[in-house]
Amino acid sequence: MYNEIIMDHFQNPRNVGESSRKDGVGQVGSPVCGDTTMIYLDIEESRIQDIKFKTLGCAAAIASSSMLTEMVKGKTLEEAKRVSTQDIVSALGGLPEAKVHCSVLAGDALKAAIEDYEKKQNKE
Amino acid sequence: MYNEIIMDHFQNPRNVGESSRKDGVGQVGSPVCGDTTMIYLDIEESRIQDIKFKTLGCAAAIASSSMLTEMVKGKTLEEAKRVSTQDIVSALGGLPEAKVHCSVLAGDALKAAIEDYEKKQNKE
Amino acid sequence: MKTIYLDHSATTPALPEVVQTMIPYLREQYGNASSIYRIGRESRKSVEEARRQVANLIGAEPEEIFFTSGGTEADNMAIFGVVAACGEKGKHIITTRMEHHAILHPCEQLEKRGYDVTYLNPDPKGLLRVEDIKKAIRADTFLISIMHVNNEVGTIQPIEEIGLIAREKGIIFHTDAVQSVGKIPVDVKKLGVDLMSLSAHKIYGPKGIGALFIRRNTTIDPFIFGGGQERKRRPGTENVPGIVGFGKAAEIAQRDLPADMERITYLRDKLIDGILSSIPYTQLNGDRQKRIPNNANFSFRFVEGESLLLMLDMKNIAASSGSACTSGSTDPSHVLLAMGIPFEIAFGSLRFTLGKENTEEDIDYVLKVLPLIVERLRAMSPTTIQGQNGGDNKKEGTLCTTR
Amino acid sequence: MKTIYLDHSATTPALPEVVQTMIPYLREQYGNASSIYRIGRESRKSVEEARRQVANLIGAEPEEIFFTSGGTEADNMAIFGVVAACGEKGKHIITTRMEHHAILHPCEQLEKRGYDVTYLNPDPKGLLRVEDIKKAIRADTFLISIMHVNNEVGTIQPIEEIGLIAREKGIIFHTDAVQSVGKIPVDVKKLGVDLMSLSAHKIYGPKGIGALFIRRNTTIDPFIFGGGQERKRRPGTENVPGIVGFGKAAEIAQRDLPADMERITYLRDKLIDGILSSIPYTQLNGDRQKRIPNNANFSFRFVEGESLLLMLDMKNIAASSGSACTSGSTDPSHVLLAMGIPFEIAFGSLRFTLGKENTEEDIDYVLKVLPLIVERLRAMSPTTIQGQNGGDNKKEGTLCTTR
Ligand SMILES: Cc1ncc(COP(=O)(O)O)c(C=O)c1O
Ligand SMILES: Cc1ncc(COP(=O)(O)O)c(C=O)c1O
Repeated sequence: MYNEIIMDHFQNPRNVGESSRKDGVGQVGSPVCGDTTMIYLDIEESRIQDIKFKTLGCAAAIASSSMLTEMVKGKTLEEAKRVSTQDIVSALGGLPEAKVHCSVLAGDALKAAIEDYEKKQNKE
Repeated sequence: MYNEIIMDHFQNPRNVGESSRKDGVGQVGSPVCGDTTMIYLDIEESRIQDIKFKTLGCAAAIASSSMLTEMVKGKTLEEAKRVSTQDIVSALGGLPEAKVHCSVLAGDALKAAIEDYEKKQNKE
Repeated sequence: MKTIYLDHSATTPALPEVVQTMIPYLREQYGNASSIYRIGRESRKSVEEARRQVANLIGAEPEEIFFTSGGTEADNMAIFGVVAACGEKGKHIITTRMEHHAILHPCEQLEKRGYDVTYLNPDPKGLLRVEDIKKAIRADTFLISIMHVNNEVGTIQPIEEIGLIAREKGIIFHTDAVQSVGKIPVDVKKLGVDLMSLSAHKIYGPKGIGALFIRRNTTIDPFIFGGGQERKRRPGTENVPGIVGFGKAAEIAQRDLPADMERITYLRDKLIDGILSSIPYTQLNGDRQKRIPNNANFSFRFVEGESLLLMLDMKNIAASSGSACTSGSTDPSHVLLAMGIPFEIAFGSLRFTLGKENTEEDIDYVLKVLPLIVERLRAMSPTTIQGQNGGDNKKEGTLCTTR
Repeated sequence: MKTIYLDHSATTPALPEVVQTMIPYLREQYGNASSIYRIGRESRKSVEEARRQVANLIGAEPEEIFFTSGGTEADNMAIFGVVAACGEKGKHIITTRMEHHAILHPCEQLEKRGYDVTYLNPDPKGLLRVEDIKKAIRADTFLISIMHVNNEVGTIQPIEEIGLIAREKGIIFHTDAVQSVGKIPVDVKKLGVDLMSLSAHKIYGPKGIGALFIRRNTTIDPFIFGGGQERKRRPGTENVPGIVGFGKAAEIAQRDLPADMERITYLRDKLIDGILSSIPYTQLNGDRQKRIPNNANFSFRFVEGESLLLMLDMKNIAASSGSACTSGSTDPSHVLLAMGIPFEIAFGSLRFTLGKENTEEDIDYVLKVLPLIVERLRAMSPTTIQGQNGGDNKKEGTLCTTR
């Protein structure tokens, strides 16, 4: 059902937890499947210095979050925004069709976290 | 499907062929299954001295004919007329439901043969 | 390492005696049971012996047993067969929201064809209220289909009481007994049902074979049409190895029932007590008393079922979340939702269904491994509350608010 | 004494490799193919491998194969599934009078529901005329179902030509290939069919498993409703042992086809020539050329089929008269009657269908035994003619006049 990359990220998820500064925090829940993902960002000079996640969801949701954090860590916010669901699915080596929607959450939570950060910046 | 009595009468049918005098001959065909039975009687003083049969039909039809000939040989015509399909089926130890109609032929052919004999008697 | 199999409601390993019984019919005794030559007659004899064995298990007559390809077909045959035979006299059917999809989906089809279907909800313990049935019956109700035991929470429904009502009203009564047969005593006469679905692979028999019990004189048409097999009610060359395997499994189920019930109940209770006492924010789903001996269904808050399953799998424990056929999806079980269990609790549910091969060591192992897995997943979860693993602190935490 | 089995169109013995492939799935590898844990995933993998093997045998894609409980279910699924999906657009179906009952009886049901069904007759050689199809097509024809090979006389129908016509007119085209697959090359693309029924036990696979090929984008609804198995088109816990056995049988059928065809044709021709030359008043039913390699169907005048079968059985020869499922009855085959063969000739028909295990000695034995049996029965028959066993004297005798 799941390939080895996904099972590896599910069993040994990278960057689980909360980042130290939480400059940006995004949480999204999927109305389809009930999964929830939270992304915590530490940002320095428009660059993602640290990223952490928490996910309540299936293996696909957890692995997608884990993969995403690896993909965007160290990237600028602009670069990070360009990472699509398709990029995550490809990096995971593909997902069963019924599970693709579970990988959407990670990207959405990242976008929400970046927005949260940018909103806070604008306020300052 | 068939019990041992039936299989014995099918494999070793008694009284197959034609009797020597053919005092009465009866032939009936079943419109249901296409079977045909012919009974040949030699009658002496209203008693069945010899009886022979020929049957084109399934094992049940052949065994029924064979059994019938054994049952009525030596009987008076009046006694023979009283032998019913049920008597034949019982003597055979029972028939599958779908096959009961095949045993009707034997009795009918016997009745036709007796009628044939009686008709000839009346003519004389 | 060997699998600790705790998903016996999904399927069971065929018993060695069952497999031994089947093997000759796969090869040497291959005769078509409808053929009249010797090897055909031998197959026929074995099929009829199996029919007797299956009938015995449920207190039926052999002539009332019709072999099908499994529980799903038996359910479809019952529903569509009754509708074909009496669907002109009535237009209303009563069933429940906790039925297997093999009942629910045929009923949905019938709604499209203009039939009215009442889907009753079970109570929060997973039990149907007999009064609800009484209230639902209309003048044009012609069929009631209520499962005997629910496949997810293992609750035993009041079939006998419903049977009395159905009989009084002259309504045809079907029960899906796929999950009760072989686990608790089942007697069609006592239960008062007209139709009953069975599946062999749930009682240590082979997959791909089942049966529909049809009480004599029940008004029902065939569902599949073809040759004359199964007295024209279910045509198709008889699956002789499957049928003889089913027969053997039925015979063994009957023989072993009392001993199995006692032993498996003990193990199951140990599992329930152990989990409830060692993992906080956990509930047992389904009535604790009116349930089959082998079922334990839990909800763990702040985790998701499939993740739990996969983590257990990595520890060689096979369990299920929701029904077997949908365990690939993360939709929470329709049964738990019908019981009124909130989505976010149903979401983290896990079903253990014990069986003949399970030992006390298996249970001890699960009790050792599962708390760590739940803890690990909860640590990853954004919706857990502070201190939830402390054991004492059981107040509600913030839940996912975005749904 | 061992049985000389000459009824391979009724069923076949599963091959040793097939049984070997199945056995592990009966016991150790019992996982539910829809479960996500390891033993479930292993079952899934084997099921998909089997799907590939079956697809390969008929030139289909694996995604176009849907496992069923046998040929009968596949036929019902095809007919009722297409009607459910497109029965509102049209009301006319074309089929033939020589179809298996698994097609004829569903069609009769549809007539009761208001559909028009045209039943075409084959010609006296058991072959359908393509012009008859052309003529029968109406503006509201939405389904054509024509068997690829007839199960009684073994004739090969002009499916490819019919496929072209159906495609041109946009009519869904189903073929029952239960008797062709594994006996002659079968390619769904070449034949141009949208739906094709298969049955494993006719190709040395297990009983109780079959498949329906559904060409991608064919408009068809499910026939059985329930869980999500077979991509929701055929729910029910997968019969994993049956499916892997079917897969193996398909693989072997493909591998052995050319050699089997040659060897079996030789034996069959020897049987035909031997019988026709040694038993007078005998005819071969069905076209001699356009017929599958293993079929020899005869009519012996002045005898009845069941008696012949039982006499052969006593000599340890297993054959058939009429189709397997009705061989308990003495009704002559509906296929022979549809071909225009008179009742009293069809009445004495006998089908030999050869297979892998048959040897030249088997044929020699039949050729030794059968003439004596026919002679014995004819001697008992009231409708034979004087001198009919003389060989030369072949003029007609008096026939049973009471019908
Ligand atoms: C209650 C119930 N009904 C019906 C079925 C369907 O049985 P099968 O998978 O044998 O078709 C199942 C099992 O999947 C079940 O648990
Ligand atoms: C042409 C044909 N179609 C369908 C069937 C039915 O197949 P099964 O007996 O596997 O259901 C058969 C065999 O009995 C057949 O010969």
